[in-house]
Amino acid sequence: MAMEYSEKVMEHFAHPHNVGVIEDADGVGEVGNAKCGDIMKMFLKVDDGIITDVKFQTFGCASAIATSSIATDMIKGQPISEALKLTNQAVVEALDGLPAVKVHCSVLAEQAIKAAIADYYKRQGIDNDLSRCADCEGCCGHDHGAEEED
Amino acid sequence: MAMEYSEKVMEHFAHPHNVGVIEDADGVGEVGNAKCGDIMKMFLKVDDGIITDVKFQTFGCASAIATSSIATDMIKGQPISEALKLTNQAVVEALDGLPAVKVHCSVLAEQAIKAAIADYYKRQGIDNDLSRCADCEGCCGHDHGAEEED
Amino acid sequence: MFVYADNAATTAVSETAINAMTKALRETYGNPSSLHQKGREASAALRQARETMAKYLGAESREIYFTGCGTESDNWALRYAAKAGAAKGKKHIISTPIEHHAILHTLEDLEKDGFEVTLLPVYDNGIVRVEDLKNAIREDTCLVSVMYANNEIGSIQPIAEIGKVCRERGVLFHTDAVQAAGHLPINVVEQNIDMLSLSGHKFHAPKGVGALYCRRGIPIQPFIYGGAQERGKRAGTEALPSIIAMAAAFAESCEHMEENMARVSKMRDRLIAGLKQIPFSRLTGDETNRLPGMVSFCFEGIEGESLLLRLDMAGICASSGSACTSGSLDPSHVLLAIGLPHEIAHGSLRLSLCEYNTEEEVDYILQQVPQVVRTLREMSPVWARMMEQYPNPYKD
Amino acid sequence: MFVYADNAATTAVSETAINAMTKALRETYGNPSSLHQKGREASAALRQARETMAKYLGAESREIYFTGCGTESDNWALRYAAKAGAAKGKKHIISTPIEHHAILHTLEDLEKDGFEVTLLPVYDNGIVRVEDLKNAIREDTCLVSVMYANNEIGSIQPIAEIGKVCRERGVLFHTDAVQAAGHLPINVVEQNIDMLSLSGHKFHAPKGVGALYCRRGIPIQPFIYGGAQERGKRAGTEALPSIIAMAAAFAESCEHMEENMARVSKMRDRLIAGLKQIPFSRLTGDETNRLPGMVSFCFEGIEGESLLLRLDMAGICASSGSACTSGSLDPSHVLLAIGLPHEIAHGSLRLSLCEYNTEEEVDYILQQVPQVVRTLREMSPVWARMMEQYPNPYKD
Ligand SMILES: Cc1ncc(COP(=O)(O)O)c(C=O)c1O
Ligand SMILES: Cc1ncc(COP(=O)(O)O)c(C=O)c1O
Repeated sequence: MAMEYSEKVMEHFAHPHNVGVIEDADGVGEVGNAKCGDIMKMFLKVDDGIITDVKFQTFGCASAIATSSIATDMIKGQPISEALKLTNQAVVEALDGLPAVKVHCSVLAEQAIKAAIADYYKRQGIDNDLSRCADCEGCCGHDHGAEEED
Repeated sequence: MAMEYSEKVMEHFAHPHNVGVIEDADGVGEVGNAKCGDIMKMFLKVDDGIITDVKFQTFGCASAIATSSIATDMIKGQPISEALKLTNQAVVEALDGLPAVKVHCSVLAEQAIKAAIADYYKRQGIDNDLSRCADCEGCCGHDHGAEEED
Repeated sequence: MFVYADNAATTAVSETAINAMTKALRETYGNPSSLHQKGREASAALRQARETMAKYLGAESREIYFTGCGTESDNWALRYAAKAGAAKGKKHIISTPIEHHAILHTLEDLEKDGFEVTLLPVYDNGIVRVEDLKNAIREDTCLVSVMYANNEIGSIQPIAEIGKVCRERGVLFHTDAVQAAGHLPINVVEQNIDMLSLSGHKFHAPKGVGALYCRRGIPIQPFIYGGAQERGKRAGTEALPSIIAMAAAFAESCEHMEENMARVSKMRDRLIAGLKQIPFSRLTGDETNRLPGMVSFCFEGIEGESLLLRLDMAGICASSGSACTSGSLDPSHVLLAIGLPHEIAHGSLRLSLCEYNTEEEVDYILQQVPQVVRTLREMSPVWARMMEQYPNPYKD
Repeated sequence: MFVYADNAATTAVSETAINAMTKALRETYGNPSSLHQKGREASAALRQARETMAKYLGAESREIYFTGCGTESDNWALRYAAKAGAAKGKKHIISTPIEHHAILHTLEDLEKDGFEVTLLPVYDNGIVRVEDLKNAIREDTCLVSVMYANNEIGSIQPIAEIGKVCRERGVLFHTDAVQAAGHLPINVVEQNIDMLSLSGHKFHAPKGVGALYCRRGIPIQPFIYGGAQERGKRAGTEALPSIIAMAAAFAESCEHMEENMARVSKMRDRLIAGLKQIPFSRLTGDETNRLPGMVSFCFEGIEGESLLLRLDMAGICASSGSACTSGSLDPSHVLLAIGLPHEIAHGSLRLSLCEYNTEEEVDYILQQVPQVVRTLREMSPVWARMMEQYPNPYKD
């Protein structure tokens, strides 16, 4: 049976927000790998603990692109502490749901944000334990943590 | 798949010739049994070695009735010696063919005629070896010869 | 006059089904597995059809698997249950001797693989007794398969009671509801049915599509392997136009079931009453506990095929035994199982009505059958012999 | 503009097929097993359909068995061959890694029953070499199953040569011709084919009907048990309306095969030439030895599903890999088998044309695909990384 995407997913897929690169990003995170068919890369601009800008590049299916789009929307203008609270469930809900086989995309989005924030912390010399994700659902069983290092 | 009867079969089935009983028959033969779903009974009137009249009663499918009808047509007015030459193949041909599963009906017709002639011979006190049929295809593997005794 | 009275063999396709199908053929031609617009349309139509089927069975959508015919559903259910049983060392199956060949021949094949099959007695009314079932269930029984209603004599089995016993004893219960679906009320939950087979063409859908209901929680395994269709359980591109037509026909049949049952069983009863007047005739199957449209008789002294073909010449489409077994020379296994001797079983006639039949057609049948029976008897040596013992009813 | 370019997934039903079917639904509703007039009409129509199928395959009528779908045909052929092989102690089967899942998943299940399966290499053009087959055949080989043409990359196998080798070595040869039937010439005698599967919906017949050709003399055993339909080999009331429609569609496709092949492969070649202009694109499958309508590409740096859905938004129905495997996250087994790395296999696009497509549609596709590929690449980190190594073709 064909997977059914919500209108929200298709809207974000057709016209994704925040696509692109921030050349002088304060934090960059990339998760997934091409072998699995999904890579998300997030670029953050942080000012005084607030995410002032965020952009993404995504290689992947419609839901990967849509989750990148909505997840970046959801953290833009938010304090890092809030962004860290963003769960994949929240992303799924914001998209009015995702097909079961595509839920992993929302996990990737959550992880991409965390990886980017981890990178930001690292550049700031702040200790953190974000670079390993406990509940990663990486599609191929690859070592996800390793790939989060840009 | 439905069995296909020729027009000739259907014609003889719809309007069978020589149906009935000859009360003062010179020979009567019956073959088949009700368990098999086919019984043919033939009545002969013989005059000077010529079959002057023949009638039949048949319990059975359309092809049993049609073969009885045409077989009786084929021997009526014939000398016994000719009637004895009637093969089931000739009956099948005269009907423009029979479905494979129904060929046994034509064998029954041949045997019914032979049984009636055997009965005629017996009544005449003439020795014969017709009461057992070598190539009987009786449907249930019953002892056919026995049943040919009226 | 032309009368189609062979609805147990197959039914005419309803206008509703034809229209649904033609629309699907023209518009919903996509592959439900495809992601694009045409695929999504197809997938939505498939989902809707599944919901419809589920609704009228009292099932959940995900419990419905579409198949190619009732026979495939039967084969699948039995093969799966056998495989699952064998894995647990349970190789005993209970069924009845009046099942359709789709069941019986599969059981025979399973016997070759070491399964033991118990066929419950069905007595002269063609109905199993729950007591017999209780006694037959063993530690190693993996499946009970009892048909909902018989296709030759129409007798209806006590499905809910059988289901209850099976559930209590932890045995899988499958019912072949091919003759019942669309004609008798079905509720898989209330009736404790684990698996149920149905076939579209018995309720005015086109031939070539069926379904298997399999209760959630039963880890059914595929019978046909391949793509991920039907949640990975039944591979093969879905027969979408036929499925859509089947759902439409099933909804229509179920929505009008009560009135159809009333109208059809009234015709049936009039036909039965009339045909009983024929001397040396007997109704086969249960007097009252029978399919609404099923009129099944044996007429002594004559043979079924010639009866059937004479009726056909008079414009009446009927059947003798099951259409599927025609071409075989043995009388129906069902009639033998209810204790009829071969001679009598050979003289069987099945007239199966549906809501498309009319009272005028019943009149016509009632006029034709006695005549044809008489004509055939008059050329029958069996009848002649009977008449040596009994007074000839036609002689006055 | 709306363009249906997913004909390898399924085809639109032809007017000829729809008309044949609608007529059958209204008129030929009898059960071919029934003896009466309606049954005989149905039986005659069935016979005619069988003759039509046989004629265009170079087979005899009695060698054609109707099934519910191509998948059922595949399952049946393999299960039968395996059973027959096992009975002789032969439990080795040869196939290819690019077969449809109907074959591969059945083979996997057979492996559980102790069968050994050798998958021949298909090289980067997706075509087996007869030498490899010769070397792979063993004393205990009971079956060779090689598809006629592949459903993802369109490559055509040397069927006649394979058939010849199998015949010489006394090994049963089955071919899954689901993609070939109606599109490529088939002659089962000249090509030494023992068994052949086809499916109606790939050549403008409705979904839900297929056929298995099985050479006379091969004592094929049933896969589905029940009534005596299909000469006792495939039980279940025949899907008559679909069968009639399939025969009509098959006749139509075969009668126009030459002109269709010419016209469709011309469009295909123009499409291939145009899409090759896209940087970092590669045609998959053989350059020339491919299905007339099959255009299959990989575009580096992007993922197939989003490509597909973007094209869908532009009105183009296409596919990525096989429709049947969508919903899975793995890239197509076919693309991996011809040696493409996962990353590249993910970026696959299949456009499959038929005679209903037009040159204008080709123009439209040629205009849309490069744009969509570019848009997706512009948001792809994989592409961005590639562009660190290569000059960016879009930057000028
Ligand atoms: C090569 C091949 N074999 C088998 C099949 C299965 O056919 P169906 O889906 O009609 O069962 C398909 C199509 O899906 C196919 O392309
Ligand atoms: C009781 C019963 N079971 C199974 C079947 C088989 O259904 P189908 O012929 O649609 O496969 C039939 C009808 O033929 C039937 O009457």
